Amino acid sequence: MRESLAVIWAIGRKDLLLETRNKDIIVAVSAFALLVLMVFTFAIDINQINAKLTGPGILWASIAFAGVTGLNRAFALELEGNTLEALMLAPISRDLIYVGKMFGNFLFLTASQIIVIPIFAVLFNLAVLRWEILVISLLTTIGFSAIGTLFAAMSMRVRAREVMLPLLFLPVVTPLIMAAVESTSHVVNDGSWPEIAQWIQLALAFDIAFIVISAFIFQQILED
Amino acid sequence: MRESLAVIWAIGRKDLLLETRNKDIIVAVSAFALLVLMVFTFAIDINQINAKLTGPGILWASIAFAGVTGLNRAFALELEGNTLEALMLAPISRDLIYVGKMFGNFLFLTASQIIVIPIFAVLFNLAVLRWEILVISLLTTIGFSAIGTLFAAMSMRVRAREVMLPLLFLPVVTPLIMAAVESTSHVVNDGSWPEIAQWIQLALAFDIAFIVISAFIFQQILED
Amino acid sequence: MFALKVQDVVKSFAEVMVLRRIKFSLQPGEVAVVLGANGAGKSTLLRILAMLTQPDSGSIYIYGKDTNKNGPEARALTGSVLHSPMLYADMSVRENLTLFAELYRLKNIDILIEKNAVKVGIQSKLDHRVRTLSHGFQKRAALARALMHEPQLLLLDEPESGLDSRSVSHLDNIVEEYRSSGRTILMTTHIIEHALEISDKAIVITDGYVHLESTTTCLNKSNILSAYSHALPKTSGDL
Amino acid sequence: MFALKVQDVVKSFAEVMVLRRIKFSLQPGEVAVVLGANGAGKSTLLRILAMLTQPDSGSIYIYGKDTNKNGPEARALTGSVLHSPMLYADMSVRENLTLFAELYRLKNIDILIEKNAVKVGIQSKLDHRVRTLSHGFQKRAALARALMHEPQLLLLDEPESGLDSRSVSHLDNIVEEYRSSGRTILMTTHIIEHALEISDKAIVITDGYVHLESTTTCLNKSNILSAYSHALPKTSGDL
Amino acid sequence: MTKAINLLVSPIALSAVLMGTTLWLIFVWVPTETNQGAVQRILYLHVPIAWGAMMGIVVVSAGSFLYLWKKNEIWDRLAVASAEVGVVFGGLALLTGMIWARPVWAVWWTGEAKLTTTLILFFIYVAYLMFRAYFPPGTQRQRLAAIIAIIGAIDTPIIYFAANLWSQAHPPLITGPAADSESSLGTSLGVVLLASTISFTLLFILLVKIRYKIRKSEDEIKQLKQNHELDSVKLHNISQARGTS
Ligand code: HEM
Ligand SMILES: Nc1ncnc2c1ncn2[C@@H]1O[C@H](COP(=O)(O)OP(=O)(O)OP(=O)(O)O)[C@@H](O)[C@H]1O
Ligand SMILES: Nc1ncnc2c1ncn2[C@@H]1O[C@H](COP(=O)(O)OP(=O)(O)OP(=O)(O)O)[C@@H](O)[C@H]1O
Ligand SMILES: [Mg+2]
Ligand SMILES: [Mg+2]
Repeated sequence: MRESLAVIWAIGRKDLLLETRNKDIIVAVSAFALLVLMVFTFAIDINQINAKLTGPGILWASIAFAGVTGLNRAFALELEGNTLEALMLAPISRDLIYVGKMFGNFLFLTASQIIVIPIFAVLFNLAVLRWEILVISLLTTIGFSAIGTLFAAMSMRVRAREVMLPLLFLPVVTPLIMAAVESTSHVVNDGSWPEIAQWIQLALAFDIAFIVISAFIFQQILED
Repeated sequence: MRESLAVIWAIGRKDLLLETRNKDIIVAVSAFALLVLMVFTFAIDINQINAKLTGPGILWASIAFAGVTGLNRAFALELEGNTLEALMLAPISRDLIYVGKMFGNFLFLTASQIIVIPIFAVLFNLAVLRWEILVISLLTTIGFSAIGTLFAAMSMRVRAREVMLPLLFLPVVTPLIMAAVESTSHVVNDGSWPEIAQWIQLALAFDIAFIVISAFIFQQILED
Repeated sequence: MFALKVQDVVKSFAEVMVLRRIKFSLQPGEVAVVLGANGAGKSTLLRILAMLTQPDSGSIYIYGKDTNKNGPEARALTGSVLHSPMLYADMSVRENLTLFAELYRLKNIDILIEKNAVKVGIQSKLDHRVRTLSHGFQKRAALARALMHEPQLLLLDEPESGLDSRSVSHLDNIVEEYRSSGRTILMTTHIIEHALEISDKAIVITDGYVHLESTTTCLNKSNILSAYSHALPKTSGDL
Repeated sequence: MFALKVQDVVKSFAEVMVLRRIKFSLQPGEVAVVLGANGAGKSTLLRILAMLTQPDSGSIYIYGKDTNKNGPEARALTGSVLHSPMLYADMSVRENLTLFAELYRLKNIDILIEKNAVKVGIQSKLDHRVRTLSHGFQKRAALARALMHEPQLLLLDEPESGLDSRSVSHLDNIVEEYRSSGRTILMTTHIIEHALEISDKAIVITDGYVHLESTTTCLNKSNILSAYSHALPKTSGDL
Repeated sequence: MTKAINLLVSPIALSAVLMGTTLWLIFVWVPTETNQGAVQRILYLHVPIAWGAMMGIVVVSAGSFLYLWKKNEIWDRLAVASAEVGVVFGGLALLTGMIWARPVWAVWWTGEAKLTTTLILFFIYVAYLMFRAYFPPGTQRQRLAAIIAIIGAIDTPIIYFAANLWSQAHPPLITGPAADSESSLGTSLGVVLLASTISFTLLFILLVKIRYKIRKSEDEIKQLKQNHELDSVKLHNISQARGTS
């Protein structure tokens, strides 16, 4: 067990090291997410009335796209000088590689949200810095990294990688996105706790379901 | 001149060939754009009232993202087994390489819009299949491919390519996106021609400016 | 027990059948070289032995471990250097080696790294990013990566390509060390004379099967080259 | 007029100065080989000559054309095969060659392709996707790409690596053909004996200087190897 | 194994007859619905087709699961075949639905749960098939595709649940399906709906079987080619042995 943790940590840390090496990409991705926010604020002109209406949607859509981009990178890293094969040469069960990458992605997504959400709060001046949001964004991030890592790994050997990943990823995570959006908008509209809770429960159920599945099937993916 | 055209055509055709080789990625990218649309329809709930309000923004935001993804691919193609260097070995001025790639991207973006816009019309049931839209989408596409190709080429050497491109691209094309969004929403709200025209003029000016600039500076980029 | 036992390995890509019933085995301490014309299937075979590619059929035993059943154990016994260096371009050589040492759960890593760096002659570059290394130094780094966990079976795909004569002699020393310590090497190369010098056994692949398998003592370059030529009525597109 | 004239070329990456005042010239019809230990700067030099990398200073003339002033003409006279094959992995060899032929504005392309395919021995793979080719065949395809427009100056970076003995002899024929037809070749390699056989002139780079430049008639392997060793008191990290 | 599938599948003739009668029932026998008019007849196509689309993903995932478990080609073929049919049914469900929605809801599309679910389901089908098309051939492709299918199947109900919650959260301005389908028809609606559901289900099975057979023969051809090559090797080895002895 301790050994497995060591391996997971080694891979996850390596990802972070590389990311920071690559001109701290985390900043870049958050900047990207912010840009997406910007584009929307231009595209859909925000005023106090519809800020509450469209804000949450825009926030989570942006995070979702930033997420896809980040995931694509996480495996693009392994593709250059196909180092994933080097990982596969190591005498470790392939689940560990998965969990390691997932861990890396999780850290990555979290980092970018820590930057994006406060700025969103300012731009849309919505009070989203509350613990409910913390919970929901945590759940969303977990779900994203579980599914995302899985599909990113799958679509890696596909030639149209950049496109294949969102194509697999987005439909599957829609419940998660819905949950995030809805609970957020309940929060910003000071909805009652039960209203929020039902969505958080949904997200929770989704996460549990897919973490179980993915840990179970990742084995299948890597071996050629 | 004829020779230059031949070269441009050779490069553009090659891109298309490769795309179609990768099992018609155009379809994939359009599918992606549609997904983006879908994500928004969840994120921002569309009803008859705010369809006209948010619809155009969502449409063009989606196209912008699909565009970024496509551009990223266009140069990812050249990176694998760095074939761009092979192009640079050829005794052709480097502008031609640029125009060739731009041509390829243009075809690509156009193709995906041909698929996306009609479906948008249905999903949001807005009557956007009109010649004004044709004009504006043409102008937008030209602008996107001019700037996009330029920045894609620039960010290619950068390690965080996937992120760098949107970071450069989106801010610069914001005027174009605004023009597209505004004119589209004027169209769907049966705005008067002058209202639409002013935005189309903006887009036109933007395109001319950037085609000139980029053709001029592309030279600089490729040389190491 | 055999160090490596390959039984009826078959592999085909789409229409072309590349490996047809490959079958051979190596004793511990044996240094074998896989020869064959371009496109014979050498790299494919090595990738299969390294467990990066699944054969269509057939089975492989590494020191008695079935690669299908207990992959991890088999992988722990194997070290591979294939065509691509398989290193993270944006990490230093040292960081790369540290990472892989951790994945192999090795103890006192720093000493190990220094030791192997000397073996392959990359001490001077340990703290350079792999991206900035010349071709030959990347090759050396990859070799160091494969040696770190002192595998019982070493798989090398054209190891000498890109190496200058000094590091080729490094390589020869490593081969000698392996032979004397009773460990096993399977390598491919196109430099036949050199191969015959350093190896005990030559395996020539032609048309996807072992066309010649013999000790190198009684072989010379022309024997080998004659074995390269087709033995079967030429089939579809392969070779 | 010189086929190639290299004047005081200097190139440094970040802190390390890789090439310091490289200076030599080739006559038309000369076959020269650039030798040096790993990391000596051979590939860097070839990339500069191929106009893929800008030198920090110094100037290069290819058949009198200054590479800074009239790049396109200079590029038209040059053909290069560097470490990576530079081919589109998802197009067939034929499609690749056609594309580049068009970029070089060649006439009746199909015949050209057939001709060069035979020269490098890739006829059988012309319609295979490059991705599916073995290492050696990719190398051959790259060579064909560089030969198509019959360049006056051919730059080859370790051309024989990955080639089986049959295609090495193909390579030798090409070299011979170039020499006899008064065209020029500059190649790097690590197989010194072979290099001395096929080349007229050897240029050894050490510590970023041309440490030895001489006709190969009066050279043997040991001369070369001694020239590999440092000419200066060892400086920072560069070798 | 194939026997089991044969049992499942009844011959073309039966399905043709059934489909014929169904069409007759739909367009001749059943009276026009009063408050929607002729459009409403599309329900008899729409609902069974939508049901087919739903059934599809279940079959695909079941086949995929069995493939992962038993590692038997048969199940993979079944999965692909039903995915191919399923995507068509999904598309048609969307299409018929939208054709219907236009007159009765005055829009092509709403955020109603069933609609959303169908749409995403359709995307999942597309992703599944596209992945199979993109990925380099081999057993790995089948394994990964299977995983996608299973995930998709597990996801669909979650999506439906979420979409339901969601469309409650924002009640669409126009009533969704289920609105006024209680109508002047009474039992005859039920009869026709049942009939057409049966015949569409049959059609589904039939199409799957056809696609399945095509796949099967493709694989067999590949197998034959391989065996041929291997035999040529055997022959060679024998002849070599003779030569040496
Ligand atoms: C899984 C997908 C779907 C299923 C299972 C489904 C099922 C049904 C069913 C059973 C009805 C009969 C009325 C009721 O009992 O609810 C119905 C009605 C209807 N469906 Fe769907 N449907 C699906 C997708 C769609 C789609 C994609 C559309 C198009 C936008 C659509 C449009 C309609 C319309 C317009 C009605 C008539 C509602 C009314 O009577 O006012 N449906 N659907
Ligand atoms: N992914 C693939 N798809 C299709 N064919 C492939 C693939 N990989 C290899 N091949 C084919 O398999 C055959 C053997 O390839 P392999 O790389 O093993 O040859 P090799 O012996 O290593 O040749 P070389 O000496 O050139 O490295 C070649 O004919 C090649 O075309
Ligand atoms: N992009 C780069 N950044 C920093 N240093 C580099 C870069 N490219 C090359 N170098 C350094 O330049 C030196 C020469 O590299 P080069 O590839 O030219 O050597 P080489 O003679 O080709 O060696 P080899 O025989 O191994 O191919 C090496 O020390 C290398 O570390
Ligand atoms: Mg090989
Ligand atoms: Mg080099």
